[in-house]
Amino acid sequence: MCERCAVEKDIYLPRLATLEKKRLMNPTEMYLRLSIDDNEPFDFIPGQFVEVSIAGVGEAPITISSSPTQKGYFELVIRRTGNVTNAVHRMRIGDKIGIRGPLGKGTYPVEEAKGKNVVFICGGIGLVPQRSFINYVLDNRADYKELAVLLGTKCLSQRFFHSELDVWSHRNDIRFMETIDQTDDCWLGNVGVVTTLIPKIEKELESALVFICGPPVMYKFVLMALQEAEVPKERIFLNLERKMKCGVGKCGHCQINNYYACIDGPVFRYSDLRIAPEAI
Amino acid sequence: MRTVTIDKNAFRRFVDEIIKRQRVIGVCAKGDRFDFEQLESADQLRLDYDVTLQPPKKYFLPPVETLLTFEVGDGYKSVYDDTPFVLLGVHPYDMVALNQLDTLFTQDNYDTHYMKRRHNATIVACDVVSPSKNVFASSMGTATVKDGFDVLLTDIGNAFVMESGSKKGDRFIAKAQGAVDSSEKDLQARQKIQAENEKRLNNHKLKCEASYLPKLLERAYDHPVWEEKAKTCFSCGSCNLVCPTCYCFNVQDDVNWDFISGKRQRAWDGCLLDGFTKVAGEHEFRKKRADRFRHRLYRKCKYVPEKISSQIMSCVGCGRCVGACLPDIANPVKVYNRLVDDLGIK
Amino acid sequence: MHNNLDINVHHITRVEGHGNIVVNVKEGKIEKLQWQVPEAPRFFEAMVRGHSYQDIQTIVSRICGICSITHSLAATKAVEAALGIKVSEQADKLRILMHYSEQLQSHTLHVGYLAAPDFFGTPSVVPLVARAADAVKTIVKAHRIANNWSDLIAGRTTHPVTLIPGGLTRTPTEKQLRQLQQTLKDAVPDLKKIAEVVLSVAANIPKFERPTEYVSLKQTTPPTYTFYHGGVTSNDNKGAVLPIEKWHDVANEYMVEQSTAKWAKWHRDAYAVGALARFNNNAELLSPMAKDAAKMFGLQKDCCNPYMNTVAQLVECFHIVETSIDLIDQLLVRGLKTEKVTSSPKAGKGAGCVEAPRGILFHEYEFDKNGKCVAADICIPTNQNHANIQKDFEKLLPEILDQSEKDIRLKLEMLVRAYDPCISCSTHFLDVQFVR
Amino acid sequence: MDRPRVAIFDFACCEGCQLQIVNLEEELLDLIDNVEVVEWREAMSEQSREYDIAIIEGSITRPEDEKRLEIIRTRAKTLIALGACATIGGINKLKNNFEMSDVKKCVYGKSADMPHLETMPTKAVDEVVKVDYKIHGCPIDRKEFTYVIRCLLMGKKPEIPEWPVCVECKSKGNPCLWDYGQVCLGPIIRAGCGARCPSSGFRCFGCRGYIDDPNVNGAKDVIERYGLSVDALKAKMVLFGIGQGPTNA
Ligand SMILES: Cc1cc2nc3c(=O)[nH]c(=O)nc-3n(C[C@H](O)[C@H](O)[C@H](O)COP(=O)(O)OP(=O)(O)OC[C@H]3O[C@@H](n4cnc5c(N)ncnc54)[C@H](O)[C@@H]3O)c2cc1C
Ligand code: SF4
Ligand code: SF4
Ligand code: SF4
Repeated sequence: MCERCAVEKDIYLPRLATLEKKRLMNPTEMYLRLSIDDNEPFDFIPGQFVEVSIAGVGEAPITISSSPTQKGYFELVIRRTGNVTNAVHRMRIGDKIGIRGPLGKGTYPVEEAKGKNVVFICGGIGLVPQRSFINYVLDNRADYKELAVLLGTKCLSQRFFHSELDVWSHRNDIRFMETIDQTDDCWLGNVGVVTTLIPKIEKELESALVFICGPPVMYKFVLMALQEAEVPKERIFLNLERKMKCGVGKCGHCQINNYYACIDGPVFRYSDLRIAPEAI
Repeated sequence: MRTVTIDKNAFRRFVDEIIKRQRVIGVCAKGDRFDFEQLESADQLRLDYDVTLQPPKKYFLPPVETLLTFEVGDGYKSVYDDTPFVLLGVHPYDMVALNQLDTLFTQDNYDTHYMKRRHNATIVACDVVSPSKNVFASSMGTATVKDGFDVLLTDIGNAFVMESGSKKGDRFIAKAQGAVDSSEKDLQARQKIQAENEKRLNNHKLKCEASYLPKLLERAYDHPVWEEKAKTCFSCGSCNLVCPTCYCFNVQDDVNWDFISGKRQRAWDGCLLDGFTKVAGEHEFRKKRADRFRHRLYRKCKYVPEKISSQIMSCVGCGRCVGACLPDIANPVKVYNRLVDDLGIK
Repeated sequence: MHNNLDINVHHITRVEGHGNIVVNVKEGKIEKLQWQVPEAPRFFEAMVRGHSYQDIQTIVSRICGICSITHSLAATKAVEAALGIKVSEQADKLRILMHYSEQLQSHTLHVGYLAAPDFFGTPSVVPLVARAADAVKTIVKAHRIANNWSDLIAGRTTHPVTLIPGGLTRTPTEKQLRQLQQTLKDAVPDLKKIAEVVLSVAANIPKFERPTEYVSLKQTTPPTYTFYHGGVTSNDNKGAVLPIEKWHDVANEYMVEQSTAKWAKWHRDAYAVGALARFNNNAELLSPMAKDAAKMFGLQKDCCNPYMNTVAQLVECFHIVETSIDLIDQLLVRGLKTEKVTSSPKAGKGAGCVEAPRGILFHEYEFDKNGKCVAADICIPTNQNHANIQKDFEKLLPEILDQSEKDIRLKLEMLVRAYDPCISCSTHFLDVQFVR
Repeated sequence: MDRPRVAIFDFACCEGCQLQIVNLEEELLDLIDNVEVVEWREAMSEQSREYDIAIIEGSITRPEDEKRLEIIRTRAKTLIALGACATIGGINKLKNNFEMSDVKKCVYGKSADMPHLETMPTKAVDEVVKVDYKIHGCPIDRKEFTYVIRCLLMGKKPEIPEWPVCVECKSKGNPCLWDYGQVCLGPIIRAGCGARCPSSGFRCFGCRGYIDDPNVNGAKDVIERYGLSVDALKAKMVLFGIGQGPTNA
């Protein structure tokens, strides 16, 4: 047998994690807190994801939502959309869940952003992956300059992380702004799509690194608005979601032109995507 | 590493000897075509074949393969296929394809499932005797092969020249009764055959150097040829499935009737198939046939070669997709030549 | 003796297709006693019109899932007769081998899964698993062997895909045939075991007799216990054999007042087809093991107990296996060749006939010069048995009227099931009334 | 796990699909361990009105069948259409090429007008009631059947191929039958059968129905290239496909 085969781990083999906490945050999103069973390291950089594996059902790529500054466990937020995600929602505290990862080499530029303004633009569940870096910045607040978070939600019933958002909106070291797409009687805040908030953060946008994550339709409009605000492509980062079957750069499903979302991403620098028309 | 000559009868006896000890897969006739099959006797072996129906990749990335088994709540176990085997009669272009897959399955993340099979194989490549109807390996620079194989056979008339390409190949050759070190004359005969093959495996002629294709494609993204060709594309994936360098796969779980144990399998997939990029919420990133059609031809001659920094394209010119495509649109040469005609070489 | 009895078995179970039994006894007098078939008619003879001679067997195979190979063979033979297409000896032998596989499939299914529960007094084969696990396992094994055998020669277990006018699309390899032969040899002890189990409950087979005309194929050159070649005969026909083109003279379809389905008659007012008919007409040609099996059960020529049809099927299983082992030898000795099959359209009319597991089956087609079907006529075994079932009922019921309602019901149902009716394939029906 | 109650019903069909369930052999016992079969006329005498899953075999060809099916639908939580007759109307739909009066006269002659011979143009099950899952094929594939049942028991949506038969045919290494002069429907028919027919040297005649988005342009082009008439292809497509979109294209 070949030496390398003897030492290399099976990249398709999940390790086990225990479900420690779960909470339904709105009708479709479930918050989960997990800890890895084995003693091998589980170190990750914001933006990395794991393949959540339910035996007999399959796997789904899910970005780690907690910050690496929180040790001993990690958090996921999972929207119920199909087989795997439904099965995760049915899991009970103490159950074992398969985890592969952390995966993804295209992470948030934690180091590069140091000393700069950082702006997060999130659409709906797009908050979940960005939250890892947002909390990382908050935990290392002195390393970064201005911090702004824009969040657009489709309707009030889909809003989540209420208390966390509440804290953010009361802290003065973070500029947090929120809008709801459709009017709702008991909503007193902004109404409209998330792009309407962009002109309001002109100051923060200056020399900032901007991070975008949301549903496929959102990217085009946010990028247009950023272009208007003259943010150069080198400073824009997109968190892209694609179908994935392996998460390790083999199965081909997540390919965006020449890139693999799983290994080259899921976080991409916009200027690198020039030759990837399929990205947006 | 040695190069020997063995006469054809001795070679047949040699193959029969190996069959007694090991699993030997070789090229056999299948109706009026050829394919790799497990040999029961050396008489079945047809090294004069034109092209096999399926590329040899299936012995390393099988059409369906169990990756792991599981017991609910009790974790997962890797499943490996550990039987050594000899793969006899791989044509140079297919060998080049395997070399590329080797890189792809070890790059970034090391795929132990593919690689264990790879290491269990002794690959005996062989120079082409009868070019197939659609082969264009000469255009792609894959009509002959210099490395990757354990042994390379060349039919020089009444004998084979056998060159070892690895330690495994050395051991293989050492067992061949009646093999003698090749004479200068034999080597020259071989040289002549290979030189001829480099020109003659060219039933579709590419109008530019193969290494120029990535550059050409850089300018061709919005060319009308994609829409034009894809109009009649069935999205049947045949072009993907017969290709020696296509390696995309799907993964699926199934449980046993105890609903506790089960397995996770991967199966060949194709980027031409509808739904290949479909995610929850019915969003599909390459929904249009033309987008998928273009993607394959970009993968072959831009994305993959760039990914593995290869001067050789990922279309190795076997011509299988040409014959497999019912509406006759899959021929890479026809598409690339059309682009050369329209866009010129810059 | 029942003075009043009302039995209404709506959609009799454990048969293929739908059939009803209606019994109405008032003050000791049988007012109504009917065997009805309310199956939804499917109009195959109309549907095939306009289709190419090459597609006929694909369509009519769907007449019946249990005897799909038989229907395909009968249709293909008819098409070949109509278009004057010749079949090679190898293809002919392979087809017979294919046909045997379905006979074994169907017989083991009927004996093991559908009829056995009656002998053991259970409502289905499921509880039998607990009662006679070993026997059920053996049946399952034999059934699987038959299915794999069909897969190999016919391309599928049900609805064959290797049959085309002129031959077969594919020839199995010698290795595959040799393996099949070994499997069949190994299956013999299993068959014996099944026979012993059935023998152990044979006392539950009702003793009932009614002199009956039995119609089946008969092959004289060479003399063969045939399922595939030959002409039509009956025990009333004094050994004469009718060519199959004359099948309309045999299956005289007629109507009677109380009737629910089209009936058929030849020399008498009803006749029976099936394993017992074949046995009664050809028993001396059975293979040695089959003869032994018949002896085990005391089954002899001229048996006219319809319940014994199940036993005759069991006997045939031995014949099928033994004969197939031999047939494979014949194929292997000749050496298997890949045959290229071609055929071209032409106008013509032709009939094809084979024995379905449940009796003789006739197909007839007419084609125009483009090979498009213009007319079809199909006569299936179950239809030929309907009248005979009714006649059996009429003799049986008075004989058992003193038994409990449960027993009467069971005996009537068992009788229907003994004919192994495949009602879904029934192509013609008449006057069905629902008694609710 | 609670064993769901399953009832199997048949309408106009050859019952070959039910036979495939019997043909599961030993696996049938696994099935029965996990579900409670409360009604299955072909194999057992028990009958029931209470069930969670109804499996429907056969197509709908009489008004009274429509009523019976509607009642079954109201009783069942999940309804599965089993086999081509149920999923796409199957071979029975060939009847729809003709006037019903003509069909009856052709088969029954003088007796054609008898009331019990009433027949209507064939419908697939989903043309009458809502169908939750379809198990395709004529007959169904046993492996796929058990896979779907296991998925249902796990509360998982089965992954039924969206791709055409050619994928499986090519995976098996078959030479394409078009090269041998056969009109094979593989490129437009849903996979899942393991390309059984082409693997036996017989063209795919489409028993699993069309894929979601078959390319009619491609089909036309291929016909021309192979020197065939559109009628020739239509005749083949019509075997199992009548009433589906591309047939009339
Ligand atoms: C890098 C990355 C990070 C993600 N992070 C999150 C997250 O934090 N929270 C969250 O709720 N969702 C996240 N998603 C989306 C999530 O992976 C899908 O919703 C999920 O895979 C759906 O799987 P399913 O089995 O429930 O659905 P099904 O529709 O039953 O899935 C079928 C198959 O399609 C694939 N698939 C379907 N939709 C997607 C999709 N949108 N992305 C990738 N593969 C898909 C799955 O791999 C699955 O095997 C992320 C996706 C990616 C690519
Ligand atoms: S083989 Fe031809 S028709 Fe099929 S997907 Fe490829 S390009 Fe399209
Ligand atoms: S793209 Fe076609 S010609 Fe090129 S390697 Fe693949 S199958 Fe062969
Ligand atoms: S034989 Fe049929 S299914 Fe197979 S590749 Fe050809 S067209 Fe497709």
